[in-house]
Parts: sequence; structure tokens; C-alpha cells
Amino acid sequence: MQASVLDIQGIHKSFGNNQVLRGIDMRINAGEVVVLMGANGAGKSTLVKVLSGYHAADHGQMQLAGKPYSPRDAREAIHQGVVTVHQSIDDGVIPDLDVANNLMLDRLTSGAHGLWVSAKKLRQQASEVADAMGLDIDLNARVADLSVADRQMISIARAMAHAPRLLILDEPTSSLSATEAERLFTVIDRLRAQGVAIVYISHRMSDIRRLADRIICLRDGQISGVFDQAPLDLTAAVHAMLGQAINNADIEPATPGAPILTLHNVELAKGAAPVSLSVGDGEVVAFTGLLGSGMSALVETLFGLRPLSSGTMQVDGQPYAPGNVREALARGVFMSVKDRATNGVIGDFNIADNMTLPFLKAFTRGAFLSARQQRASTEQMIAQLGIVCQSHADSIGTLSGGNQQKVMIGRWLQSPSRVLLLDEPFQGVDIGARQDIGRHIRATAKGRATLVFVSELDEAIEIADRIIVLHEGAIAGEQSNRDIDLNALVAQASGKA
Amino acid sequence: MALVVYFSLAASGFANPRSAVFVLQSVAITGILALGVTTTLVVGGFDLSIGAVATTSLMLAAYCMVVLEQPAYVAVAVCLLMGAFIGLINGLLIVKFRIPDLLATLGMMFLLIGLQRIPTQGNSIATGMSLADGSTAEGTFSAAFLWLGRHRFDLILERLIPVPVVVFVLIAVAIWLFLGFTRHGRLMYAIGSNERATALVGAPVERYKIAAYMISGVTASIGGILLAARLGRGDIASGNNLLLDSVAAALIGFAVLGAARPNAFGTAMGALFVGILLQGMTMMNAPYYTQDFVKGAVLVVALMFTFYLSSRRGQSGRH
Amino acid sequence: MALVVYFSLAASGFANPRSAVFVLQSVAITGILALGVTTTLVVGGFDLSIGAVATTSLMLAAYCMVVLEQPAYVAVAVCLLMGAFIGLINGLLIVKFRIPDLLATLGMMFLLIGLQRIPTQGNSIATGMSLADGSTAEGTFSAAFLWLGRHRFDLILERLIPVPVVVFVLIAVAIWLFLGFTRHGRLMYAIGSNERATALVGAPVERYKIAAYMISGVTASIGGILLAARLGRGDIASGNNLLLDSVAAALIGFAVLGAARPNAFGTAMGALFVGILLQGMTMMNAPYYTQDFVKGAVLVVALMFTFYLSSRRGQSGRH
Amino acid sequence: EERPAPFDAPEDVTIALIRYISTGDFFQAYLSGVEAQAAALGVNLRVLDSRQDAALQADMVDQAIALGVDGIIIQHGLPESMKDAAQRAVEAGIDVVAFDVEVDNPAIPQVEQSDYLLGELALEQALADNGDRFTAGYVYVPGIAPLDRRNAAWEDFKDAHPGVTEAAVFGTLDNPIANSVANQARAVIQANPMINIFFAPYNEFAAGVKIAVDEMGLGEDIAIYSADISTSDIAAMREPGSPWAATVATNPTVVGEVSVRTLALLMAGEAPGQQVIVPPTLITQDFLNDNAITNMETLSENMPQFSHAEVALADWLPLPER
Ligand SMILES: Nc1ncnc2c1ncn2[C@@H]1O[C@H](COP(=O)(O)OP(=O)(O)OP(=O)(O)O)[C@@H](O)[C@H]1O
Ligand SMILES: Nc1ncnc2c1ncn2[C@@H]1O[C@H](COP(=O)(O)OP(=O)(O)OP(=O)(O)O)[C@@H](O)[C@H]1O
Ligand SMILES: [Mg+2]
Ligand SMILES: [Mg+2]
Repeated sequence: MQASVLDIQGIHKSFGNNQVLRGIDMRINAGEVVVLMGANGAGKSTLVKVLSGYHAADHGQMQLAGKPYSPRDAREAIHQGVVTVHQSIDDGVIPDLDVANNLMLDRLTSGAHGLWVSAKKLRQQASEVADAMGLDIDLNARVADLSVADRQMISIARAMAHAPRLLILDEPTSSLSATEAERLFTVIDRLRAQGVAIVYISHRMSDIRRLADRIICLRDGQISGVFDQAPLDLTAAVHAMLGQAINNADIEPATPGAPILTLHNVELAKGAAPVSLSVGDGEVVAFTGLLGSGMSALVETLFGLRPLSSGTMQVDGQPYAPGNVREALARGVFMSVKDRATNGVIGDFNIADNMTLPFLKAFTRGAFLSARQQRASTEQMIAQLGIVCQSHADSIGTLSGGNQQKVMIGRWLQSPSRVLLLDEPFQGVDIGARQDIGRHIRATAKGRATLVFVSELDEAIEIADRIIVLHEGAIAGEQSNRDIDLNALVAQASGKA
Repeated sequence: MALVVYFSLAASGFANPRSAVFVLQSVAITGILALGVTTTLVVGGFDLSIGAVATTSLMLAAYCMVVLEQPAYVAVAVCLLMGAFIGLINGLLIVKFRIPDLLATLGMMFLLIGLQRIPTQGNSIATGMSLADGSTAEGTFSAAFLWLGRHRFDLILERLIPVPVVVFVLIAVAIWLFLGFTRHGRLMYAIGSNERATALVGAPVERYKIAAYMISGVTASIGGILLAARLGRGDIASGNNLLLDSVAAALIGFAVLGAARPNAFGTAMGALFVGILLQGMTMMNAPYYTQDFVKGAVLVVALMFTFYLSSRRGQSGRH
Repeated sequence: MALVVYFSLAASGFANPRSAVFVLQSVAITGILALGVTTTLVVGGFDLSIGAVATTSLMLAAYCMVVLEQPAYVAVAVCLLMGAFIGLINGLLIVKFRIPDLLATLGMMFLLIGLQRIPTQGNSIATGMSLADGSTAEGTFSAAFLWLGRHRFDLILERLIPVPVVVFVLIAVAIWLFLGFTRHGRLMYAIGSNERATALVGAPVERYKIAAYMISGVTASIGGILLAARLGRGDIASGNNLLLDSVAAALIGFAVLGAARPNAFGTAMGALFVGILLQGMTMMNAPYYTQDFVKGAVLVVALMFTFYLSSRRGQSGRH
Repeated sequence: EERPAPFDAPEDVTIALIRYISTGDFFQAYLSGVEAQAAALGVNLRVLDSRQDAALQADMVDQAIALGVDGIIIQHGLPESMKDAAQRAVEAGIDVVAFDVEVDNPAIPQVEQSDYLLGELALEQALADNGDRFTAGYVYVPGIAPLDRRNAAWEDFKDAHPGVTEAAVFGTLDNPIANSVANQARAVIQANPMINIFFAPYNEFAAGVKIAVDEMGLGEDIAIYSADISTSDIAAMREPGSPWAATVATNPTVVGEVSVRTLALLMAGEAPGQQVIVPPTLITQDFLNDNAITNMETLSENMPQFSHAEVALADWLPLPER
């Protein structure tokens, strides 16, 4: 039996009269990766925040390495060796500082660093931290100029740099591509070997399969299952977390109607083979690919965020070359953007206002907004997408990450579109909800072309009629979603096909 | 508010319609300016130039009528255009040149303070003043213009409600409805909270931001017009405290009703609050220097409660 | 800067060591205040109370010496303590009570403006003034205290560098080193950019924010002490202009060297820039109202270039 | 002795002082004069302070009317905004006196400290000390009524004395005024080394110029002539080697007393006259030194014409105690 690092008993936490954690007991051992599974809003992040000193528990005890542990803030937790990478990526980096400073931020907080910051020493130590994680980012770049994936990697690299006693990772891979995720896993393996206790939260089955020594399932703020017999029974774990089995409903690819969106010889990256494709009425097409595959380029060109470099596009047979977002919207091209915190969520608004934001005009009666109609529309979406909340008037900031994501998707499903673009729509969404949303999207697919951009193959398979793989700006493969050849897709994505 | 009750008891003659109107009248102009600032606060900006826009408008109105001998409606129109134009420039500096709002509007403030004095070499404008070419200015403030500052409508009592109060109330209601209940207002709040996300739902963010500064410029110029109409001359020294007092009103407005965000109703209440406080203290014969002290103390204490309590409530909040 | 060259040519007597020192002297006090504001800007805050802290310190120093007949070092110590204390209160209001910074420091500003007048019922403080109890104040500004405002150190020329300039330079260097090159400074920038993330890596965010306001309070009180030593009397003044000018200097500092963020070196340069401009214009006999105009115009144009260019460069930016 | 109505029952009499401006020693001293004289009469005093908000000041007149006061003193303000308000007060049957604001109303006596005379006396002293050939720096901010009136004296003086050259005009009301003016004055002296006289007709201006002159070590070569005085000005004028040669002032406390007495006469039905002028006094550095004067009180003791003005008097009218 390994040494116990963290013991918790009877942890309760509620926000107002919303009881989020209702008596959690668990024990985490040295050199073990414990995966916390739970539907969106189950209370995982709340538990993490209690462990890391961000929230205080209402009741319950915690012991760290046998000694009572009740951190009052992040500082105390870190001093006792509990290091956390939070779910919200923006909570992990300082946009106005450069990469080197971001990587070294936690060391700056300790007196051990000395008073004066030597730029040279800082850079040197930062590059050590970066190397340990296999990070290849210019240390002088301002973090504000980096992609979300890079930011995520920076906060992970910083947390993993010095073997803590307990490392908590809350959905660290939600914005990472497969290659980056694999680098993360290697480092996790190394830390595990060094005897670090690790709590890992993810909705990605592939992560869980790869890492878990033990799975603890959380449902409605209580532990609903613990799995530690190898091989881990994932199906049972999913059942425990959702309270029901999920049926891997096989997709019956629909026959596409008349083409709505066509691309002809569009160049996505310099020197790459031009892309031509067509998406028909009622069809759901998933695009997937690794970093630099040109997915962003495609999405941004389609939504008017990037000028069309060459070639032509058509919507409903009419030439389409949007110069900005508004022109795209005017043609019925909607997009749910990725990275909701920076690009989607209006933090000061409640759910209803967030949901109806693009279509406020439709909710205007006379000169004024009709709060009643906003509410009606929002409540309908909350029901359809299974958003876990107290009411439509909840502030968006109080929702769990996955539920915020559902609001972001719901936003664009309220009104019929011609082309619906969903860029990483499942960031942080649990498997059960993912399937519900997938079903909803497929059910309403008639009358529009739906393009889904995902970096996880699983997600593509769950939703699409057709899967297109991009590699370095060109189409590397295409399959109808029936009798999928997974190996071929993986090979095409990595350019080995 | 408890304040009203307290002063009613403490100072005889505090609680009557005339007294209420005095308070309204004394806060009308600051309040109008504060409403403009509120609009810029909503889009996440700030307008430091309002005080200067108001005094520029005051001087411009006087210049139009006294030196250029134009009728009232021309003076009013010119001032409103000027306000809109300054707002446009502020907006462009912020949106197109990416100058931080405080900085852009501070520069504009200095610029205007200088500019408004150049045509008259720093002198106040009054009928009969001598001009640079040796002649004297013959124009006058027309009765129609002075009406704007001095007429009082009958309501219950005869000649009770002065025009500036009516204008203040109208603007407050208009901005309250606009910000709170139209889609434009909602989008402006969205811009203030997450500009990028708002742009990605197709809102013309730059245009809204410019519009906010234009609204602020126009309201400030209205404030200036009313001030000119009340004073009956282009006095350069007036309007010194307009900026700070209206910023105070707008910021106090955050706290009203625990909204913790800029809102027109709160701003109007904030302005009133300060007005009642000062009026009450004046009636109680408090020396002028204690008024600043009490204003500050009440402000701090009131805000301590509001924000402390609201942060307890939504502990998690944005923080 | 081109400015220096221009004025040297245009106004004889502009370019010589004495003249340079005059410029430094005239910006020393604003500059010191601006450095404090810079510190609060770094942690993402803002301190509107500096002008009032400075004038309170001015009155307090005078009160200590003239009315309480204390020696210079006591007066200085009391003022510095007062500055630190006000900074502490500001910090606590912002950190513990979650009052927005603008609001908390605005309240403090009003409070202080009132407070500083209460002990003397709104009168200035000077030796020989009569006190409330009918006696006259017998204390004087001691020579040691006046030395702070008036002594000049020899450097190249005899009696060239006044004490306030030395203090300004020392504070500027200290704050520049502190913000730019110590871990505390780096964490303060981190707080300004993303407070929550900084807290989550274990930095004592609240303590740093309070410290920033305390630094600001202390620098403002130093400014006030130097002002008292220069004036040799406790003048009633609002300090509004001190506030605006030092905010201007701090904000112009953003643009210096294209840093686009608050920094002590930029602030010192910003203060100097404004000083050179005003000094040059006064020497050329420009009327005072053109000075504000030119100050505003130069500010706006300089910033247009800086920010427009820097936004071109890092186009991708945060936007 | 018998006092005329309504002062036979002074505790039932309320008068209001409606102020345009209050910050500063002058205004504070004025208020103390008003208070002292009101107390001597035994009437109630209500002070309404508009803090340089001319529009508010006009409202305050209405407010005073609504409060039912018996007499009003208007202290400073803008003629345009006060004219109508003052007329309303008169129509309401209230006795009104104006101090230093032209309300153009035959029913309202005007108490004045003659700013023109103030400027003129100071300039005459400059002439007496320096002859009629000198180069002057002039501190002026237009748009402020008393400064504008003092400016008229300066303009007339220049016309009358062609030997006087005006080398530079500057000035600012940026707070703290003395500090800002000192910065300007230094630049001016540097650019115009021939200046030997400063005309700074406002004590804050003079204090600023003095700081600049001291800092440049030119105390021997430059003389400052100003208007107004306060305790701290006395100290500044008496510093060894001080360039501040003379100032001309009316005692603000006396002006305050005169304002109340004028109102009292009016209320008692005795005609105080359309204009009540409080004469200014010349105060030179030598006089201060010779009499070892340290503050306003000792100045008053040594200069009877400064401590009391022989205007607006009546047998029944009690004067404040000295
Ligand atoms: N600050 C808060 N104020 C009010 N309610 C909150 C707050 N934070 C979380 N909640 C509520 O607590 C519940 C659990 O949220 P939590 O973030 O822990 O979920 P989660 O398991 O991490 O979900 P996800 O998988 O979507 O990240 C949700 O119902 C959420 O609305
Ligand atoms: N702003 C830009 N300027 C020039 N080239 C760019 C720019 N952004 C991307 N590229 C290039 O375009 C190609 C496609 O990049 P893109 O960002 O679309 O990748 P991606 O597959 O979307 O990656 P991810 O999914 O991780 O965001 C790459 O060769 C990249 O270097
Ligand atoms: Mg979560
Ligand atoms: Mg990309």
C-alpha cells in the first residue's frame, strides 16, 4: 500500500442554496493518477477549488500527508505542495508578460528567488522548464499574442516544473492537440514515477484510458463510483457518472441534399494544395487535423475573419467572400467559436443575455427588448441542451465550464442558419452531454450545411456524416461515417498516409 | 433614503417641493454630464473630456450669440454639433488609433481647455466686451436661449420646475431606456464586458464605441448650453468642478441598487444623492470645508457597505 | 527630443544648465506624484487621491511646525506616516471591501480635501496666525525644513541642483529599479495584467496591491512636504491640478519608448516632457491659454503615433 | 438706546450670506467679519455657499427667499446670473446688498473694495520707488472680475507712463497657485533678464513671483508690487532681502463688517447710499518692519485705517468688539 498524500472526509460546499458538493470522501496516494469523472456541473472543479484553497469547504476535513490541511488561499496550498492547473486557461497566464516570466511566475513569488530579477538567469531557468515539457515557444513572445493551446501548455509546464506533493490538472487537454497532449502524458508518467500524487480531470476517454490508475466518479456532488481494478471498466465508470449507460448510437449518414456551401481551390496555407469541397443541405461534416493543419485558416476564412487568399467560395450558389463577421452572418453563416472564455462568454451577463446576444434584433418589440421572449427562447435551449443551472437568470460565471460551452452552442441554434460552423464545440463538455448535443445538431441539420471542427477523432465520429482530415493546409483524407477506418484517419492526420 | 428624512427633521424647510426642486436644479447639469460618462463606462471606456466639452460649449454658445450675433437655435445647433464632433474624434482616437481611453480623453481635455480661450484671448464673453479689432460685441443672449436656463414650468406650485431639470430628467430616462432596454444598449454592455466576443457575434463594436463617446460629447454639450443659459454669459471660470462631480455621480451610480455596474438610473440617483447631501448640509449651516469631508465620508462608507455586501453575496463573482 | 532643440533656437537662454534645472525643478513635485500613480497603474489600479494627499501633507507639515511648534524631522515623519496610512486605507478599501479603485480613491480625495481644512477652519497656516483659542501661532518653518525646498547642491555650477530635484531623481530611480528589476515589481505587473492568475500561483496579491497604494500615498506626501518647503506656508489648495498634471505625466509615460504600459522611466520622461513644453512656451511669452492647448495637442499627436504604430507592429495583439 | 425696527428684536431677524466663492484666506476673513458684525447685532446668519457655481448661486437666492429670510448679502458672482435672482429677492420684499458683484439694481446698494483703486495705489508706489522708467513683468489671468478691474488700472498706468515697458504677461490659476506661478515666473525672468518690477495684483501671484525671485537669487534686483494681504504674506514681505516691496489691501474682515452694516441700515430704512466703498490701504515692507508687524491682528492695531472703515455707520449700530 502506497503512502496516502491526501485524505478528505465529508467535504460539503454550496453556493447559496445550490448544494454542489455533498459529502465527498477520498484518498489519493503517492505515485498514483486519480481521474475524476463527472458530468458537467457535477462539482469537479468546485472540489478542485476547495483542494487548492480557492474556496473554503463548508464542512469536512482534509489531511495532507497525515497533517490537517485547510488552505486559506492558493498561496498556502502551494506552500504545502499542492499545485493546480485550473480549468479556465485565463486563470493560468499573465497576458502582458512574456513567456519566460510566465514560466517562472511561481518562483518569483518565493523569497528563495532573491530580490533582484536577473533577466539572464530567468531566461535560462525558463528554458529549462520549457524543455522539460518539450515546449518550443519563443521565450520573449508576449503571452497575449499566443494561441490558447500555447497558453495552456505554459501553465501546465509551470505547474509540473517542480515535483509537487499533489498535482491537480482540471481538463488540461481541452485545448490541446493530440501531439501536445502526448507530451503532457509523458511528463505525467515521469512525475508519477517520482511519487507525485496526481488528480486528473478530463472528459476525453482517450486521456482517461491512457493515464488512469484509479477512477472516481462524481455525480451531483457525491461519489457515485470508484474503479481501481485493472483493467479499468470505463463503461461502468461512464454509467456511474451519468447514472445511465450511453448507447454508442451508430450514426446513419444522411444523404446530403443540394450543395449549400462549396469551396473551389481555396488555399489554406502558403504552398499547400488548394482545397475544394462541397457540403450539402442537411449534411454534417467534421474536419479534423493536428496543429498547423489549416483548420483555423479554414474556419476563419469561412466566417470572414481572414480574407480569402485565392480560389472561390459559394453559399447557395452565390459567390461568397465575407470581409467581416457581419457579412458572414448576413449570408446565414453562423459560427460558434472556440475558446469560449476569450471569444464567447460575456462575463457580466446572465444566461439569457448570453444566449440571445447575436439575435437581439429578433427579440426587439417596438424599440425595446422583450425580456419575456428572451427568457422563453433561453429556457427552451436550456431544456434541449440539458444545461445545468438554477434559472435562465443565473450569471454565466456561476455555470460550470461545460455548461458555459453549452450556452455558447445554444446561442447559434436558436435561429435557422444556412451554414453552421462549430469550432471545437465540445471543449469541456461531458460525454453524455456531447451525445445529446450531437443528436440535437443532427436532428436539426435539415436546411443547412453543418461544419464541425474538432481535434479529437472520437468527437468527429460521434457527430458527422462525413469526416475530412486536413494536413498542412490540404485535404489529406475523407471518409463517410460508416465503417470508419480509424487507423487510416490517424495516419492521414499525421501526414504518414 | 435615510438622508432625506434626516435632513427634513434637522433643517426646517428642507422637505417641501421647492426645496426638492432646488436639489434637482443644482444637480441637473452635473447629472447630465454624468449620464454621458455612464455611457462610456458601459462600453468599458472613460471620458475625461466632458468637463472641458461643457465649458467649450458654454463659450461657443456665448460666442455665437454675442460676437457672431446669431439667434439661439443656431447657437444650440452649433454646440450640439461640436459635442458630437468631439465625441467622434475621441472615439476615433480610441478605436482607430488604439490610444487608451483615459489618455485620449485627457489629451482632448487639455486641448479643449486651451482652445476655448483662444478666440477671446482668455476673456469671458459678455455683451459689450471689446473685440480684437477694437469694436465692441453687440450681440446678446436672446430671450429664447435664456429661457433654456431660467424658465420654470408650473407643476403644483407656480413656476416650479426649471427647464434644466426637465432636460435632465428627459435625458436620464432616455439613456436609461436606451442602455437598459434596447438591443443597442445590451450590445454596449456586452462590449464593455467582452469586446472580442461581442465582435464575434457580428456587432459593429467600433461603431458602438464611437457612438458612446458621441453620446457623451452631446450630453456634455447640452450641459454646457444649459449652463450658458443660466449664467447668461460665457464665463471661463465656470465648470471647474464639473468633471470631478459628474465622475463621482457616475461612479456612485455603480453602487445604487447593488448593480455594481454602470447604469443610468444609478447615475441619476448618484447625482441626486450628492445634491441632497450638499443641500442638506448647506441648510444646516455647515461650513464649506466640512461639506467636502462629509461628501467623502458618506461616499466611502456607503460604498463600503454596498460593495462589501455584494461581494459577500456573489462571493465567487468575477473575482 | 526635437522639442529641446526648437526652444533653444527660439528662446535665448533656454539651453543652459540652469534652465535645465529649472525645468527639472518645476516638474519635480508633479513627477514625484506621478511616480506614485504609476505604481498603482502597474497593479491595475488608479489613485485619484494623490493631489489631496499632497495638499494634506502640505497643511499637516505647516500645522506641525507652526501650530504645534514641532521640529522639522517630526513634521516630515508625521507627513510620511500620514501618506502611508492613507495609502493603507485606500488599499484596504479596494482589497477588502472590493470598492472599485477609482471610486475608493475619489471618496478619499473628497474626504481629505475637507479634512485638511478642518483644523484651521479653512484658513491657510502661517506664523503669527491667530488660533481658535485666541492666541497666536508662534512656531515657524524651521530652516532645516525650508532647506528641503530651497537648498541647492553644487554641481558644475555653484548652487545648481535644488533638493526637490535630487529627491525626484532618487525616487524615480528607486521606483524604476523596484518595478522593473525586482521580483516584487514583476509580480506587481503580473497582478495588473491578470490578478486572478497571479493569486493562483501563490502571490500575496492583496498585500502587493495595498503596498502599491501605500507607495503612492508616501510619494504624494513627499510631494506635499517639498511643496510646503518651497512655499514656506500652509496654503489652502485643492490639489486638483497636481492630480491632473501627474496623471498626464504617468499616462504619457505609457507611450515613452513604445512600452505601452506604465513604467517609472516613462513617467519621469513624461513629466519632463510636459515641463519642457511649458517652460519653453512661457519663455516665448505664449499666453497661458495656448499652453493648455499645445499641451493637449502635443499629447494627442504623440500618442497617436505611438499607439498607432505599436498596434501596427503587434497587430495580432490582444485584440 | 432705542434701536429701529426690526433690530429692536434682533433674535427674530435672519439674514443670509450667499457666497460665490469661499476657498482662500480672503473669503474666510470676509466671512469672519460678517459673522462678527451679525453677532454684534444679535441677528441670525445663514451662510449659503455655491462654491464657484454661478448657477447654483442664483438658485440659492431663491432658496433664501423660500426660507423667508429678512435680508440677503450677495458675495461675488456673475452679474448676468445674479441680476434676475437679485430682482426676485427685491420683489419678494427682502432687503439685498451686493458685495463686489454688479447687479445693476437701484434697490440694491453695492459694497465694493475698489479694485481699480487697489491697482492704482500699488502702481503709484512702484512709481515712487522706481521712477517712471522700468521694465515690468505682469501677472494676469483674464476673465476673473477683480483681476480684470485691476487690469484696467494697469492699462491706464501704461498709457500714462510711456517709460514703463511690459516685457511679459503671464499667470495661471492652477492649484496651488503660488507654486505654478513660481514655475512660470522663473521662465519669464530667464527669458527677460531686464525685468526689475513685477506687478502681481493678487497675493497668491505675488507669493509665487517671490519664490521664483528668491530661487534665482535676484532679491536685490527685483521688486514686487501686489494687492491683498494675509498673515503669511506679512511673513513673506518681512523676510530679509524680500523682493516684495508693497501691497495694497482692504481688510476683508472689515469688508465683511461693512457688508452687514450696510444691510442693517437698509433694513432699518436708513439709506446707506447706492455705493459703499471700503477704501484700500497701502502697506509697505518698511512699514511692516518698522512696526514689527507679524500678523493681521498686529497690522490692524498699527494701522487704524486698516482695522476699521468709517463707512455705513449709525449710532444705534453696535460694532464688533476689538
Ligand atoms: N461561483 C459559483 N457560484 C454559484 N454556483 C457555482 C459557482 N461555481 C460553480 N457553481 C455551480 O456548481 C456546480 C458545479 O460546478 P463545477 O464547476 O464544479 O462543475 P464541473 O464538475 O467542474 O463541471 P465541468 O465539467 O462542466 O467543468 C454547477 O452547478 C455550477 O453552476
Ligand atoms: N496569421 C498568420 N499569418 C501567416 N500564416 C499563418 C497565420 N496563421 C496561420 N498561418 C499558417 O497557416 C497554416 C495553417 O495554420 P492554422 O492556424 O490554420 O492551423 P490549425 O490547423 O488551425 O491549428 P490549430 O487547430 O492548432 O489552431 C500554417 O502553415 C500556419 O503557419
Ligand atoms: Mg469544471
Ligand atoms: Mg490554429
